[in-house]
Amino acid sequence: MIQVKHLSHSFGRYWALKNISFSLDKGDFLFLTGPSGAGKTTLMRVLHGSLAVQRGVASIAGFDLKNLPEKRLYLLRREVAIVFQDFKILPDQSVWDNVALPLQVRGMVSSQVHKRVRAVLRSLRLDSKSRYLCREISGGEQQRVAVARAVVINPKVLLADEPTGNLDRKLSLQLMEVFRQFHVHGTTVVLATHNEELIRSLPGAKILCLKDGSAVECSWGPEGEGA
Amino acid sequence: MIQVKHLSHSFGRYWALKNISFSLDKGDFLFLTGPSGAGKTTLMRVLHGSLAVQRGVASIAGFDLKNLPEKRLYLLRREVAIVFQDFKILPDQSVWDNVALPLQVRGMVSSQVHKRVRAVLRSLRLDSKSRYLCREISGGEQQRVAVARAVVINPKVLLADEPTGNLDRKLSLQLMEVFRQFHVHGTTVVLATHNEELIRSLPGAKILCLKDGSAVECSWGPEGEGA
Amino acid sequence: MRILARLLYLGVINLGRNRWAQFFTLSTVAFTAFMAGIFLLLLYNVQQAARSTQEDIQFQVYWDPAYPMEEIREQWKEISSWDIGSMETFTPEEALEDLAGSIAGDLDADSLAGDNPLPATALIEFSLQGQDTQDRALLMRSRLMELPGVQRVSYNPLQVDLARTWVRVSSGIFWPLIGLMLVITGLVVANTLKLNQMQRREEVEILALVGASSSYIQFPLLVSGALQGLVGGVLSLGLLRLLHLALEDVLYFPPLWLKIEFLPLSYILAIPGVLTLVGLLSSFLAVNNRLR
Amino acid sequence: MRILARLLYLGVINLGRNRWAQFFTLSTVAFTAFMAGIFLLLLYNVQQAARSTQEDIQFQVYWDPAYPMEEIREQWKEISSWDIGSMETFTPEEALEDLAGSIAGDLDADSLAGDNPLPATALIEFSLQGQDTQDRALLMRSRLMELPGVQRVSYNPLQVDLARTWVRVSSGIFWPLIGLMLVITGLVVANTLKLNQMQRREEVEILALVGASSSYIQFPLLVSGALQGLVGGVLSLGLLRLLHLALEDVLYFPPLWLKIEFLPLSYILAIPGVLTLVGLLSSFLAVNNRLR
Ligand SMILES: Nc1ncnc2c1ncn2[C@@H]1O[C@H](COP(=O)(O)OP(=O)(O)OP(=O)(O)O)[C@@H](O)[C@H]1O
Ligand SMILES: Nc1ncnc2c1ncn2[C@@H]1O[C@H](COP(=O)(O)OP(=O)(O)OP(=O)(O)O)[C@@H](O)[C@H]1O
Ligand SMILES: [Mg+2]
Ligand SMILES: [Mg+2]
Repeated sequence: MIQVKHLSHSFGRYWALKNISFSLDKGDFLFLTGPSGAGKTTLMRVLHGSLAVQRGVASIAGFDLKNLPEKRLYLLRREVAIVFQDFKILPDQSVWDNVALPLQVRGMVSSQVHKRVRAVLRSLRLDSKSRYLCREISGGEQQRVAVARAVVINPKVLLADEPTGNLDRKLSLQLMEVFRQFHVHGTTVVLATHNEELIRSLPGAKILCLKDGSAVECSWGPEGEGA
Repeated sequence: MIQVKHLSHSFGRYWALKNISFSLDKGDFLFLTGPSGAGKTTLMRVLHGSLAVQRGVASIAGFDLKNLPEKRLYLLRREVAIVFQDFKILPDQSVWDNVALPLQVRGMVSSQVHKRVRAVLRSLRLDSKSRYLCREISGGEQQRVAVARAVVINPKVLLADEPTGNLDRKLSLQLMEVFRQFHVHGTTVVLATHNEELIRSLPGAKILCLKDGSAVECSWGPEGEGA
Repeated sequence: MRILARLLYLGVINLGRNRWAQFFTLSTVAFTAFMAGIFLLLLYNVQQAARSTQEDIQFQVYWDPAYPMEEIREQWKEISSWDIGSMETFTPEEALEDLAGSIAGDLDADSLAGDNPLPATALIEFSLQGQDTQDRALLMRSRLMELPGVQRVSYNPLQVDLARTWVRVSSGIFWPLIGLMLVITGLVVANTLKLNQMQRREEVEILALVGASSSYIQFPLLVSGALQGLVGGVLSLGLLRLLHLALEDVLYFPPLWLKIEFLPLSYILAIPGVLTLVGLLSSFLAVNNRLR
Repeated sequence: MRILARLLYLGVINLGRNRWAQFFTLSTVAFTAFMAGIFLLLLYNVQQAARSTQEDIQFQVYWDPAYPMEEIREQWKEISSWDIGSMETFTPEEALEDLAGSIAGDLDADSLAGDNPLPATALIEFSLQGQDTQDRALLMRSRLMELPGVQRVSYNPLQVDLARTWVRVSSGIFWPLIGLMLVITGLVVANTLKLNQMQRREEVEILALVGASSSYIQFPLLVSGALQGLVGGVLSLGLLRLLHLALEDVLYFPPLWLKIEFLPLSYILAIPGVLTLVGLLSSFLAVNNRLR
């Protein structure tokens, strides 16, 4: 589902990713971890097609990222959903509208949209906030809106960049359970996090540790590395 | 340094804060915790003068928040610094410019500005990024810029809303050490966080647990509550 | 089909978002178009006036000062029954008064009255429209000359020359100026719309991130751009009409009798039409830039 | 003092941020001002032309067709040495040609040439400026009448009337239209600047959050608003001057000899001045709204 080989990425002279390789099958779960500035977000953005592949090879959900024309990028994004570290939700639209957006963009009929959005909002404990504008809700609520918008499309691949940074322990574990459900039902999940407890909560997952852009041994981890 | 009595705050019909009371002296350290949507950010914004006091009484650093005319609000903000949950840094300006901003606003001479900004950036491991634009740096780096901008003015009161959400464990503890230093040197610190490890790392601190806008017993905490 | 309807709908409700920016944009568009409209109205009326002058010829008829005034009045009555456009008559006294008035307001006309050197005159306007204009002009001239007591019949070379000049010049000024107006209006409107759409950068970016195709993103923006152009254009026409109503009669008194005409239908339709196109185009450019 | 310098500096470098928005704003301001400028130029020149017509009086002199042409030419030479504004002369042949041309291009003037009914004429313009205008006009008239062979001296009642009419009307149209232009330009410029400053909302908000006083926030915005108005005004003057250079001579040929004049210094200074004020004011309003 995801193949990355010898991937490197630089911003100007600064190399944010250096020679990263790994591969994931359908339904795999990968934790991406490492200190601040290690390159986790950069890797996510490459996988989502927001940053071009500069060196090496990467493919996701059957799309070759190196040779994907801009015009067809939206097809990739209908299969690969992402939770941004900075949410990237529309502050002046309601929670409901934000979550419904990816479905409407696909031309789904509104009764279907209704059903899906409702289910997702409930699973993330956002039902009571669905009419609020996104700038009116708390940081943790916004973060869950970002997650809801990603999972509502039932993606083949789910990329989640630090999705629990603003959540308390209980909500984090609930959210983890949501991701686990997708994983169990065949979605490939890549989750970038600093939260070691989260990583430990899913012993079967692969782990990729980054440091200064390179893949490294995970210093603390009891589990094995991603290959 | 901070007095809050019977403070309530509503957005429309929704009461985000209900009858909160506590008081802090110079150099006190308060952890604010509670589940997502409990009202932590709302309380912070009231203390920073961004939200008006609707019911009850609040004063901070000698300013009566209830009767502070808008024209004098900036005086309060020169004593009370805040780290926003969503950072509120200027994405199109450099790290350096963002951190220097509060000092320039005060009319400090540039040699002084230079010295202070440099020291703060170094203490937060941001020296190598000082020329980067804020939209070019990682989430954790942005969060530290927000912290740097708050502490650079050596505030009497430091409000920090979830300042470690995007930081790894090591950086979180380092940051906690920065806050502890300020606390030791007489700054009153209010820190909103979901991170229990952080709270345990400073046993002498007061703790205020919120839930649905009310102060509650801390369900897990070994320490006492703030009064 | 459902998607198309939805996109149209999005284009319309987009206008309801960020009302202030929308308001400022719309009023800028409307006022700029209004200004261009005033210009158009002005040029159009000058053009009209020149064209009608060009088609008329004026004969100035001078009677012998010694010829009895009663007879002259009889002749005036007769002439006015001829196939002419209009006639303005001056008795010697009227002419003197006029002269005195034109030289200075307080000239004592009475001191000259006894010995008035001015003749009776008539200014006859004669339309040159139709087929046999040349013959009719010459015929008219000789008929006037043959009236007893008429000393001279002069015509208006300078005025005719002016009109001809205007026509010669107007093709060199009228259309270029209108073109310039159009370009400026287009630039202003396009700029304003772009400034407005810059505020939607975030939205456009997020739409692309959640998998919207570029046509899904562009279409509503095009619709709102076109709508803004259209509404701005219609508003400007309304303003222009108000101005016209206020000014219509301001030149309608002797000796001008000039009614300011409103723009013809083709212009009226062209204003919102052009603005709609400009709106479409500028949105298109703005969005296209954004996506890259 | 150091703060003031810094604030001025900030106002200037603000213009360098978000270059595209700045560019669109500036060109909108410049083009709108340009359009208003064209309008002003037009009205100003019409006003000038009317004023000069009003101050001149034209005498049309008719010679006896039987009087020898050589003598008439002598008189023409003499008259042109008098204290008059200008003189245009027509021999009977020229007059006939002119008439033929004005009626239709292809009229056979030769067929009339043998029996030319037209007299020799001269059109004399005479300035009415100065103190003793009335006496001079009367004197001129009698001097012309006394020339041997002169049959009639007519004057231009209609034209004088037109000029007087224009002056009467222009106070009712000229200044109101200029006022309207000013208002529209002001609104457009203010709107555009506001649209531009909306993009800085975030920055303003953050400045307030880190303890900037309202004057610290407002001053640079005022400075950039004023600068934008000023630069836009100067640019529009440049455009206007280019247009003027292109059009200056377009009416400068017989019989008009009309040079389009550029705006006088006071107008030239007023355009950027007013725009600067508008920039200041709109920034002031925009910022004041923001802070509340
Ligand atoms: N657009 C950019 N231009 C220049 N440098 C960039 C840009 N984006 C990221 N970087 C740099 O690349 C490095 C990796 O950034 P990245 O966002 O991938 O880190 P991260 O692992 O997500 O960190 P965090 O945990 O703090 O979010 C950082 O040092 C950052 O400063
Ligand atoms: N401007 C607003 N309008 C309406 N409701 C609001 C507004 N701001 C906050 N709220 C609501 O008030 C409640 C408290 O919000 P607040 O941001 O204080 O929570 P929090 O404790 O900071 O949560 P988190 O840990 O998720 O950041 C939330 O339910 C939120 O939806
Ligand atoms: Mg990151
Ligand atoms: Mg919060």
